[in-house]
Amino acid sequence: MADEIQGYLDRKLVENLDRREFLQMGLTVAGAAAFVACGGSPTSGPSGPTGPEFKLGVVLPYSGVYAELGNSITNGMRMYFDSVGNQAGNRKITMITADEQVQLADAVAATKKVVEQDGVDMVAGYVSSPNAAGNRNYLDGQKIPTLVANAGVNSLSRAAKSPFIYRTSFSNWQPAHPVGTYVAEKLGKKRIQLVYAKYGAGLESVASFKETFTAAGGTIVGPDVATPFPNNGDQTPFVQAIQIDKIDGIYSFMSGTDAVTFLKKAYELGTLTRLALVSGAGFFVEQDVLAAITDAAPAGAITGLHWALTLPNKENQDFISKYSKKFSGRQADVFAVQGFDTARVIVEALNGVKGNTDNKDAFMKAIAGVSFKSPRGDFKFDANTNNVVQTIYIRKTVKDPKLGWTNQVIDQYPGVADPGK
Amino acid sequence: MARSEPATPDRLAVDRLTAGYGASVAVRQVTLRVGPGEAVALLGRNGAGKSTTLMAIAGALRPMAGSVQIDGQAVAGLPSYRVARSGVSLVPQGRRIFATLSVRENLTLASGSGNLAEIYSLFPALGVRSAAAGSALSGGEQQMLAIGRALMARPRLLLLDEPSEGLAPQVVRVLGDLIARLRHKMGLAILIAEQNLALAFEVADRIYVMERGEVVHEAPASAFRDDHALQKRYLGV
Amino acid sequence: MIRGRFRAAWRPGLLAILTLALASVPMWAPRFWIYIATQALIFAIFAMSLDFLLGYAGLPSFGHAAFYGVGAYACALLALRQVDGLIPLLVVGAAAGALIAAPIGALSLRTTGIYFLMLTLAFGQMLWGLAVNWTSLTRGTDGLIGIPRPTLAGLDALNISLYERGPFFFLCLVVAILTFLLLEMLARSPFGKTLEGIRDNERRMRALGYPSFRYRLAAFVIAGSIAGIAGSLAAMSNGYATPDLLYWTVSGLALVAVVVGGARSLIGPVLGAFAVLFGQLGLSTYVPRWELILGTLFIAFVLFVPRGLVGLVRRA
Amino acid sequence: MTEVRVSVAGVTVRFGAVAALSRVDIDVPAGERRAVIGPNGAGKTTLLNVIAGELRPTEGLVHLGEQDATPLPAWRRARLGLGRTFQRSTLFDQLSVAENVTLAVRARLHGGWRFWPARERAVNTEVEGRLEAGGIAHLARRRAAGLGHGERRILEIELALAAVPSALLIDEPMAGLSGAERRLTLERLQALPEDVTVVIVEHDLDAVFALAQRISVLDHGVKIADGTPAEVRANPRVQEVYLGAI
Amino acid sequence: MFLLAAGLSIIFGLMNVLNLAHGSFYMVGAYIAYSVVVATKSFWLALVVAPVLLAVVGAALELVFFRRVYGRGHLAQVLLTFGFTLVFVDLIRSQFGPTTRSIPPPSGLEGAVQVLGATFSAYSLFVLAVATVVGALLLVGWRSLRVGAVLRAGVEDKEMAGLLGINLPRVFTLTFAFGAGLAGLAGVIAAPEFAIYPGMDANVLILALVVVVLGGLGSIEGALLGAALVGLGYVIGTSLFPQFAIGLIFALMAAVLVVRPSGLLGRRM
Repeated sequence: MADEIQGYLDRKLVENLDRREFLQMGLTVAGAAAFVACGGSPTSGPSGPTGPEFKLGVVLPYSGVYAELGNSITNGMRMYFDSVGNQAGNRKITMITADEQVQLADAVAATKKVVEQDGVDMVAGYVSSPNAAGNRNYLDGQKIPTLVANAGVNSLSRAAKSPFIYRTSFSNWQPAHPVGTYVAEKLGKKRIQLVYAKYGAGLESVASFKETFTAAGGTIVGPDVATPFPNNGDQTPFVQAIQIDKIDGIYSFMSGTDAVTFLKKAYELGTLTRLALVSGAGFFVEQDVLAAITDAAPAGAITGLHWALTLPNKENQDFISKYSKKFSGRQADVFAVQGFDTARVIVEALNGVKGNTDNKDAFMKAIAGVSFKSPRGDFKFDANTNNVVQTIYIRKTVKDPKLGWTNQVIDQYPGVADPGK
Repeated sequence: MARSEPATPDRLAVDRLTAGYGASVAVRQVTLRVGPGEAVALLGRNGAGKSTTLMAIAGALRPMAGSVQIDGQAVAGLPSYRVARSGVSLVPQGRRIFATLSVRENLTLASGSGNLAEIYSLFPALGVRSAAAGSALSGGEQQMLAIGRALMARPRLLLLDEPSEGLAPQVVRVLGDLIARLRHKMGLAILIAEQNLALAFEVADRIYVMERGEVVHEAPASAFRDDHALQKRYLGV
Repeated sequence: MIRGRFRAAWRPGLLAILTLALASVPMWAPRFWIYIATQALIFAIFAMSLDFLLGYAGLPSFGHAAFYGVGAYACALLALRQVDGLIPLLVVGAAAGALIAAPIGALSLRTTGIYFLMLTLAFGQMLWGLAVNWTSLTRGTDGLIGIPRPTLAGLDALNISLYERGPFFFLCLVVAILTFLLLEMLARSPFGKTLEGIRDNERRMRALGYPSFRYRLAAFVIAGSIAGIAGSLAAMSNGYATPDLLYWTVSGLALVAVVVGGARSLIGPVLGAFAVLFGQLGLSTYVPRWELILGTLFIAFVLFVPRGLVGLVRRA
Repeated sequence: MTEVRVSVAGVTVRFGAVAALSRVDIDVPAGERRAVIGPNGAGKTTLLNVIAGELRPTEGLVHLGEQDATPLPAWRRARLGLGRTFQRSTLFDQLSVAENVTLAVRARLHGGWRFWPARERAVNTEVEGRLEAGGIAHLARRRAAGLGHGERRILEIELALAAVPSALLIDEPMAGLSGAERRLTLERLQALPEDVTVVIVEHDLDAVFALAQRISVLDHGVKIADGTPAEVRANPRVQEVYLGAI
Repeated sequence: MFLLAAGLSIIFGLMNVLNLAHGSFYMVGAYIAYSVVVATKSFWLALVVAPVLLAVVGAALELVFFRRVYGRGHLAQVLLTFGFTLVFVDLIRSQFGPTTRSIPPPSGLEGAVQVLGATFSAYSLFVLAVATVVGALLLVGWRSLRVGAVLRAGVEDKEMAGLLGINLPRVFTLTFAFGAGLAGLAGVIAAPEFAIYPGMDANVLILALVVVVLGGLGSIEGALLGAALVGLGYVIGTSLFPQFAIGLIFALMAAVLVVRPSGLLGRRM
């Protein structure tokens, strides 16, 4: 089995230069996994770490609709681990990836595989919220230190909080929350219609927006435009359901393919140009969407997110250029940042406990105490929610002469923490 | 060609043909021949294997053993369209008109070089109804259409499977005349499977009798017509 | 003494080997593989119920996941309301499956062949849509999570919990064996033979005086209730019920398992379920390009193993 | 077993523009052996399908005994005691010969729902007896799909007989049979109990005259004669369209 | 949608092959369109290239694979073609990555148009026009060309068609190629309208199957009618229950099949 995998990967490596970086990582990972499975012990260089190997189970989607997110997060992690020589606390760090895919059943199998088959010390990953939530009880029950690197479902910071699960990405509540205030107070737009993909993340995001927006005197104009998730059909009727004449703008939560088809259709129908304001959670116009729709992009859209490609701080500029160099010209995205920060939390916590992860409470405490300057700004955990506390940036979609369509930071709300209930 | 005689080969020569459906053998070791311009009738009861024999000759069934030659050219085992292109046309049992196609489409479907006007002159009724759907024709018209369709390929050998089935006696008589005319006018060789003895005798020069998948008797049509004892024995009439 | 004798004697042997092999799994297999084997067993129960429909009654249902999913939801809803007890949870799954299968069957059975396939698919997808949209009951795409496993009175005393993987595996094994025996008995019973008669020649059966529709409907409901039991087990095993369980791909995967294993054998689907699940989970957790490999395997399978895994054994 | 009269009154069946049967009246009193003859395509099989309930007549009524059976589905009519054979053998191809007959025997017991060991034993015994009587005991374990033509025809009839019908429709039982098989089949049919009503469609006139008490003649969907064998033989119209065609 | 269904219907009805890979042809068509547009900026070139390429692929697959499973029943075909869908989706992903792509509508068809007071995007109208034209052409060809007659004859009675000297294996190959080409065309046409991503195949396949079954197998008219009904059902469905328009379509199909078990214009099979 090991040889076959190795052989397969070797072939693919030669065949496909575009994917070289990812596969190189896969190579070491799968190779190491196979090696361990065969009962060998990892060799380490003369100057390498001498402690036992630290195995990190990475459960992310590498196939299905979220595969791109999985790749970005993995790249970000890889980048940070490489930068510290793949070791921390005198332990060599090995990533063991497993395909989260789309459905919960597969994510559960992937989680169990890394925990039980590979005996990992820690798990990181989960793009989709149901998958993170669906694995929560298992990880909590098995006391597996876990970092959620994307899934934003609020409950993980609230009712379903676990002492063993921390989140490095965001809660759905976070990016939306300041947007409500900003739109109502700073922009003075008081009549907003909600447009969202009807699933957990969409509902939580608009609820969070509504909270601050109405508190600041705004009115939600009904009815909501709720698209099926995912929406594989025509977006026209949903675009046409936007009541341009009665509103000052929309707040929107969609991402990926849904955002692409929606924005394209809104552009073609002229709705975008006639809307005074497009606002939303940042995913609506993140770099992946903007790259796909190019000139159908909603110029001047106001969105909230915990990162932006154009953030001027040094950490970010550094990250972006190195990322692009390392992964053959790929542009960094918010998911890569989340992966990068996740890896950094792990390294710093490992250093903090000097590589001793046997005492799980101490290790978790070390994780909770990690804070640093991330490409997205100040990063720290909230003891109350086990969720990241971070700056939410208000961004404006513009066409940059150098970067093409992107989001420019126009305001920021530092230290946004999920309320925890 | 295996034959050493220089004489023109038979139009159709079937040698020890065995065929059937799935695992069950319906026709066993059938040997028969039809000369150029000859009309031969295949008699026998329901289930004797007449249709199977014709289908196997036409290539709709793959023979399990034996050979089929058309003008000395082996065709056994070829797909039906190749057999058809070598000059064999089958008018199948039940006619199998394409019900959703018009009369004209039914006729022009065959890949042969036949002439539509010629068919319409043979069967004026078809000309009149050329735009009608196949399903709208009466039984007699359908039979005409089936024969006309077969003739469109300008065959050298015409296989007719129970053409009289379901037709009124008058129509059967017309059919008999028609087949006789076709034969003489176009120089067709004909192999006809029939239960209607009157039609068979009117058309055929020779007859073969089949029973339980085998050819059990061969005779000139005239001899068999007069031998009622034989008829009774083989056909139960 | 006449029934079923023309089938070769390979069956009992294969069965015994399979049972022993499965029963020994918790003793030697790593924990993860016990989990996979448990999933495969549950899937095998589901596939067997489909084989009963497909192989014996000749009904290619493409919406069978509906009953599986409904069973899972029924079990989940009950368990989340603090109903504890294995039997009630399994029974509610079976009942839910049967209850849904009855009207769907009554309507779908008006058609045959590919139309039946599409109609069952349609009903399956409608139920899936219901599971997604009836958020007050099902919590939509997030699904019901945190479903407890039942405690067993007798076992509790022995300090055995179904939360342990071994005991739960054995539970599934027992249910699978019971399912197999039940379906096997049904298949060999007059009822099963009647179904086969209807499959082969409905016209004849009607001429003999069999109300073919009722038999088919009965088969459909039985298969639905067993799928519901499989769904219950799945809900207990995973601790969640999501709309994914009802999605047509699950029905498709079960059909694949039946075809890969060999229809009309009841053992075939079990082998098929293991092959498909190990193929999918095994490949996807180890190899990046697993879909390509799995697809190629399917293609090769159709071309080179036309009669299913059981066909291989039969020939040997 | 109750005696069942079979009658059709004014039955017309149209397929599109073609009338397969036009206003056919045939009344077969209980216990009578009736043959229906006519050239190919005369509508004989259509008539049987109408009686059996596979085809709804465009017009007309079907009675079984005193009951109007016109609206009943085929299986209901079967439960009134009506059995039939098919022109083209329609067996249960995937099942063994014994299983085929078993299904027919059980049909009489109204159901394959229940499973009683005692009854199963009785069924099995009966099946064995029937296979023996039909001369196909040696085929018991063979799959029906693998049978030869003659064997299929015989099994076809055994299936109908196994249901012990009080009225039996038989469609061309002799087609394609060898002499020995014909004799056997004829004996099986002649051995039917006196009170069984029989409607038989057959081309083999020897068999028809050996079996039938009365004969109805169809031509182009129209009944052109009805009478004793002697009457029918003497009927000039019948001679013209059918016998006289020779 | 109609184009796809027509291709599927021809393949399905005539050849009695249940081809799940049909959606993959559509997806590949869209990706070819993407590649061609990125390389040459010409949508119109893609419109020609993709169907041709896919017809070739379809013919090759028919010759090498599908030919062997005729007569093996639908389930073997389902498994085989399901295998192909997995292979195609993975090949596409390895070539193009999992990201969503899109291409702009060809120049001249951007923007919106007012028709009868309602706003439509120009490209949507173009799609409608293409579908109508191709549908009309198909219908005309189906009804009045010899090829159409040959296909209909093949649907009705394969054996008889063979007896008339029609080379059915070749007709099958060409039919399959044509069906695949239509799917490719549908892919190209859909590319600017919808997003291009691995997985777009499965979404459209189910709908196409519904269209085919709704209309009745093996009938171009049926596919046309089915497509119209599904389209209409979808629009009505979106306005009634925006969350579950697809459910309405399935309900529609179920209702039709319950009343007419062979589809609206289908024959009994």
